[in-house]
Amino acid sequence: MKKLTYFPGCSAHGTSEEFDHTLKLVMKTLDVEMEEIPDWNCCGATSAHVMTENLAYALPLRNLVLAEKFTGNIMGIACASCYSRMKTTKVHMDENPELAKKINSTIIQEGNYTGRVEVKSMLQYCYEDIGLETIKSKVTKSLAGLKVACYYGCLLTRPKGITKFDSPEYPVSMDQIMEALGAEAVEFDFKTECCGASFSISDTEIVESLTGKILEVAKESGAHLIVVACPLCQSNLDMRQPDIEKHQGKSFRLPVMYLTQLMALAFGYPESDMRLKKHIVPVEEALSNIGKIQEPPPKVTKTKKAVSAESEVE
Amino acid sequence: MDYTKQIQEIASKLFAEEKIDIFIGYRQNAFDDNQVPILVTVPADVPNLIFTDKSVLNLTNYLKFEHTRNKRVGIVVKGCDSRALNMLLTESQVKRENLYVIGINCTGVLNEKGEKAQNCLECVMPDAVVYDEMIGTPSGKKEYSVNVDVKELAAKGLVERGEYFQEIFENCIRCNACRHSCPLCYCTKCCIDQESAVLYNGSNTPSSAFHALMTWSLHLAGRCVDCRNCEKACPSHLPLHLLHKQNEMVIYENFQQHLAGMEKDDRGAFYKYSMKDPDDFIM
Amino acid sequence: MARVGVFTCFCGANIADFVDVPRVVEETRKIREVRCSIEYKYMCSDPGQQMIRDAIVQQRLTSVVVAACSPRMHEKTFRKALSDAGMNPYLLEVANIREHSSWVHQKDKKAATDKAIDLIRMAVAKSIANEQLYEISVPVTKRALVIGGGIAGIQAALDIADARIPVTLVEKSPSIGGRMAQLDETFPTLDCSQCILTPKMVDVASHPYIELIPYSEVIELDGFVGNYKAKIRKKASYVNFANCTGCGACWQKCPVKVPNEYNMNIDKRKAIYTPFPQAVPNKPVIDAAHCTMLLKGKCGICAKVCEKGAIDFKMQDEIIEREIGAVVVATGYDLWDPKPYEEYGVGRYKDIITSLEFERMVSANGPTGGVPQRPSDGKVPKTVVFIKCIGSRDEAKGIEYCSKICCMYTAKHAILLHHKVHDSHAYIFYMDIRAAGKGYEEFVKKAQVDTAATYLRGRVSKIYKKGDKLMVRGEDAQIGQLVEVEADLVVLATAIIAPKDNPNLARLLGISYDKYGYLSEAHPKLRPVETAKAGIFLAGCTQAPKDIPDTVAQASACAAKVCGLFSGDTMKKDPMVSKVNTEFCSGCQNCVTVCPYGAIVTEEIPMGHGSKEMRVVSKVNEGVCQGCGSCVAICRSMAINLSGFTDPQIINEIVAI
Amino acid sequence: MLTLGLEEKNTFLEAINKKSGANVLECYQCGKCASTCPVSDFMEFRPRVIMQMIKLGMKEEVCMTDSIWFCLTCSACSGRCPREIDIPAVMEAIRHLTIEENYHPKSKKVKDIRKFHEIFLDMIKRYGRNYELRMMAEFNIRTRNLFKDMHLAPKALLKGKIPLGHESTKSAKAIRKMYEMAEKLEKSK
Amino acid sequence: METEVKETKGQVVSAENPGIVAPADWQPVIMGILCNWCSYAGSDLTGTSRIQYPPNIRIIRVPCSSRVDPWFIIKSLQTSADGVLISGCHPGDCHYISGNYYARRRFLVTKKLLNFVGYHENRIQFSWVSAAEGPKFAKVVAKVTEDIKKLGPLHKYKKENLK
Repeated sequence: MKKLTYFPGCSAHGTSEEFDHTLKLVMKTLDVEMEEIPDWNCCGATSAHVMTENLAYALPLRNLVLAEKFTGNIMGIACASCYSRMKTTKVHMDENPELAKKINSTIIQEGNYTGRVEVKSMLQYCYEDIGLETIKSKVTKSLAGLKVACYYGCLLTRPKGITKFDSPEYPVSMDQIMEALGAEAVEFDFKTECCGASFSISDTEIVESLTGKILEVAKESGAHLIVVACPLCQSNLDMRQPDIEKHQGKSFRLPVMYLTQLMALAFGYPESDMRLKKHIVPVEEALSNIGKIQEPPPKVTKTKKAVSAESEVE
Repeated sequence: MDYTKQIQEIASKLFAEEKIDIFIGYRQNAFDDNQVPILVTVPADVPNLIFTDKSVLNLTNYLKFEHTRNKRVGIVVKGCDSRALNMLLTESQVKRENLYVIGINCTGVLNEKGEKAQNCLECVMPDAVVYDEMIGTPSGKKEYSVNVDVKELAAKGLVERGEYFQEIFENCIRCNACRHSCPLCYCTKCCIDQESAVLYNGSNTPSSAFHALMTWSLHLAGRCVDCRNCEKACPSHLPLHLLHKQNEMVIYENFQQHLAGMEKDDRGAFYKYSMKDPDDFIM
Repeated sequence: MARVGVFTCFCGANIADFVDVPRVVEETRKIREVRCSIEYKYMCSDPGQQMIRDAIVQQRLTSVVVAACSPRMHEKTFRKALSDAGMNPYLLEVANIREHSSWVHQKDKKAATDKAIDLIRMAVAKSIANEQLYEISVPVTKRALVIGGGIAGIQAALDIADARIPVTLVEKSPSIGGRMAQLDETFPTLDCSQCILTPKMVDVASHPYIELIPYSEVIELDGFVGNYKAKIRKKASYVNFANCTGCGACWQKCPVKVPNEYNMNIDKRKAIYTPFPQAVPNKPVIDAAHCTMLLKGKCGICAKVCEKGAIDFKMQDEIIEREIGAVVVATGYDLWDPKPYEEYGVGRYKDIITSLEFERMVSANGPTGGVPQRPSDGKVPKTVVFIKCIGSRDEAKGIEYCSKICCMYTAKHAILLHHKVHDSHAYIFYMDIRAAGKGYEEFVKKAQVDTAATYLRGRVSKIYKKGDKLMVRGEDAQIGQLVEVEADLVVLATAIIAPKDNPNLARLLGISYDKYGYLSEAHPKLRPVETAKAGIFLAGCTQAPKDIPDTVAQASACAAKVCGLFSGDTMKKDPMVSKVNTEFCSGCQNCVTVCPYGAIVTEEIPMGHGSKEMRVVSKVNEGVCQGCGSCVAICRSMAINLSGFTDPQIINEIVAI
Repeated sequence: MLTLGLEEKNTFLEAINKKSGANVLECYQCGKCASTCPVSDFMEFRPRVIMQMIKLGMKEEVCMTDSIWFCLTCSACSGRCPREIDIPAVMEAIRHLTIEENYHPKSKKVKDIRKFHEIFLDMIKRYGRNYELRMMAEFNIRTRNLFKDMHLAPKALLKGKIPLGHESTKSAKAIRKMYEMAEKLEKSK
Repeated sequence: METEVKETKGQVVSAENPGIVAPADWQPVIMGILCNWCSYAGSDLTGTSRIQYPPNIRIIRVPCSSRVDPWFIIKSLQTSADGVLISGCHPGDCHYISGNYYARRRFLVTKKLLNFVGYHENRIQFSWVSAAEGPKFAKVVAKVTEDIKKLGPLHKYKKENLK
């Protein structure tokens, strides 16, 4: 049994409760014991670092210090935004011990920061620490027939120097997990385009424009639904979809599901555990594709040279 | 630290297997408490070998003399000695295949007062870096620290420092014992004995001592391994390590933390360069 | 006892106005070793030189000091005067009392005079330690080795051979021609590459002074300038060229298809092949990595159809040795692989191609018959986006430097596209248009005006697919707006990079290369053709990205250098080189480490007179030594000294005042 | 018209470089950031232009523009920048400078964005965590835009997307102390 | 740690030997060792451009700054020189590819060592002067001369028995 120190983030206890819930189910199946940091605080998300420097480090650092009190060596973070803040803080603190000391002084009553605990997003944890083989082995209900567009958003793989995970432009980790579950991950160009998360309340116009473009390309790619691993992406793409359809005069009807929801589904949990009712865009129609194996389209070759490099004999 | 028994065993075995012609080790001095080097050529002399924390001298010095040239030699080296041996190997002065090296993972030797010697307190590499056989448990590389005497002296004023060294150069009798005792001073003819140097240098004067010691320490800069054979040999008891440690400090701090003899094929700080070397002292 | 003559020049008024020359003469006459001290208005003039010559003879001088202008100015003149008088020219010393005294201390005549006297004192002291030196002559093997058979190697080989100097031209691939043979038309004149290149290729093959060794590599180079020994490995071609007539029956019948490198893998060739129809030599070779006969022992159809019995499956690699005097390296360039541009979907979208792929497509002898096609569906593209600086000027993904030719060939591609597909439109994303060269700016204008290519200033940030189109997104900084182009085809102007093998080759030749892998020239401005190692020269892109005219110019420059080197039976060289006193050398080999030219080697000498024991000492190769003195300063036992600047000479100077 | 050459030293450039750790001088105006930036279309000055303005020392214009407040810190630009300039850090440095030196862009949008961030931080100060419904309500009240997104609220509530209750960390005290200390650090600079 | 250079009226006090004073019009001797390809050419350019500089420097030509043995510095200071200036090509411009990089290392260690045993830092100075930097050469010489004038005469370890 692996141990994982868990940081849910504000959304997991709010808007993305279904993410939190399914994540716990999935981790149970995967034999991971999640220990939630009991007294965690908000990471400050974008606001803190937009406005001030020290607070932007102090808020995540408190959580990092708290996480060191657990035995687990990895801190798994559900929310991409929290992950980004936490990881950035960790990298900067580890690079600059003097700064770490300075920031640590603001939360000294919680203890001293040592840098022992690794910070990972749940996607990264599933991909690197659990592995595709294990995930594959737990699948009881294949998602074959389902076409998904994997949307990573900006913060899971960027900036490259901080996350050191997957490609910042065309990541494939989530696609591979989806394929391990039996689903087909479509080629999708807007995997890491920003959805405008931090403006979701303050400037809806921008968010609608950005999100609209993502939905448009996802629809074009032929996916039945979009998979995400970030609560902010989910709420932006899902909750605002009807508005965008109205304002832009288009119809998408693209449900947006969490990675863990689909994992739970493939691991055999009943649909009722998915909390599907929480979705603004209904998911049932998309999920009905599971099991309907269509005639496979002519296999699109990934690279041109891959074919031609092989010699052939007439 | 007493490895007398192990060393005697290894030496007897080497002689028995005819792997060596000479074994260089330490023996007890008949007159006082100190140890002196011994070149064992017959197995019968093996019981004279000894190794304790009074085994101070750097034996690699004896590799540069005719006695050992082109012979198969067994030798005992401590951490610092092994770094000197590394330098000699790099500079093609000895052939590795001619040597059987017993590396000591040293815990420090004692000075005349019976305390741990200063260079051992500041030692960066107590473990032998070259060896065929190892005695003792390795304790790993230590943190580099600036020599306390150098630090103390550097904190003094220029004039005071000048006067301090003036005394040193006045007390030097130009006997060249330092040079002879240094394992890395193996030149066929030393530069300060060369015609053009002698011509303008005179003999036993502070200025000639200044010239000789400056040149000598610069020739050892980036190569000196701080074994302090020179200091032990000096009849005037001059603190010669000051010059070497000063150079070592400058080199360590400015040239990628370079320390002499740590790796094979490292010829010393003056025989390589980096684009990032300090340039701010140059106009 | 040394007998020194001092000759002080007035240099008209240049020295005399600010230095009290009579006092200088008077003072210098008092120096112990000085036999005569003479002044004259212009020492460098013929009467002046005559005074020196006379004094040498009359006073039986052992060395001469001329106090005049900088030695960089007239040292050679006065050396000649010495040798005319029968004296070794290297017994001369020049005291620079003009540039270093009279011209820079014009307000204080006394100080300037004092300084002049001191400078002469130093020169006198130095001259006493001067030794007789003799020009070094190094024998020369008059044969050049040219590595690489692209346009640079071809040009260099032809120019050298035309001077009746034998050349060995080594080419890695089965045919010479290189990158230029892959091009369709060349900027800025749009003449057909094949038309101007193939005659030269044929010339190489038929030239009596050129030995062409194709399908081979240099594997060893020993020796020094004028006296190199090269080992060349001739790869097994499995075709006996002597018997082969080049009829082509073998490759027509060969059943194995392999991606065609010449056509950038767009189509296929056979396992036995000639790279292209105009290849020189026009003989096929068997690709051992793909031939089923060689791999599995089955097939052998080519051998069956060959009437001449030229196919030999048992052929082995052959080692050829040549003695040569000079080397011209012309290994050309590689193209940068644009894979890191993930935001463009490189590797995922078939309709993104590189510029050389495009070049092959528009080539009349190319795989698509000269009309560009979309690799995805074979349709002729109407809207083509060209993106410049792919990998170039991009520290993050590629390399820092500018590849120099992309601006021009992209303009050419826009023009060629317009020629081949009349109703097409080219959009070119660029950062800067670099068109410095004869007729280049006019050529770009042609692309902009005649073919109406749209130039957009900005780097493309993303390419994504929409239907069967590629959406190319960028900013046109000139209007300050974001633009998206719906493209049928995207062509990436990929950077030029140094051949992958260059570092290996450099190590093998003993020359240096830069951080990108380009071979380093001896001086970036004044010696762009030579390497730091005497007798090895660079031509073309192996030194830095270049276009064809520059490459050809550099190749011809190489040829001139080689011909200069071979102009006599021996080479003359300045005697200011290092010398080892083996008596003192302790063999630590530190000098070998610091020598930038690899001029110092080791040798074994007896331990003593008649001794059988040997010891290792250093030895300077006078032909290679350039006289920097690095070795002298690091030699602790002072066993190595630099003629002309020996320790005694410099110490004499120091203690003279 | 912009007249150059009046100032001897570009102190603005120096300040931004120091604050951000990036070197704005490295920018060679390729414009990849401008077309990469997802909010480019909403900006008065795109990142490329901002970089040039910093180089020209146009402090007033840069500090007063809305554009710097639209940056989402999504790092897409820096990921694609051929010279690897940390553009988000530059944007952040400018924002911190405007706050420190009391620049107040006039547009309502920026005021909203800044208000949002202030409310957000205030929320954390009070509860240690973010409470979304309250956050939205407070934002709408403080920006006097009572009915924004109101049509979403019932749906979201009904679907259980936004819970009514809220939780806070037990050690809100510790958080408040952290705020004070951080503020002190900020001032001590 | 350097001792303060003493300001005195009408006299120059030696920085190393405060007991030794010289008259105010005392002129130091500076030994200049210049590499042939950059600094010597640069000093020639100073001449051809008629840029004036103090006459205290005596110039020795060597092929490359890497030819400079620390011995030359020591010897200069032991004989008549009150200070030494060594000048070579800028890093990367060395006519002999890498000579000045090796030299740079030796210079730093030599300078620090001499300072350690009691020479003022400013007695041993280095510069990179290219063949085009005539004005720079004049500036460098002026600065070195001024520095050394402040330090006063050098009497340490001078040759007792020669000249």
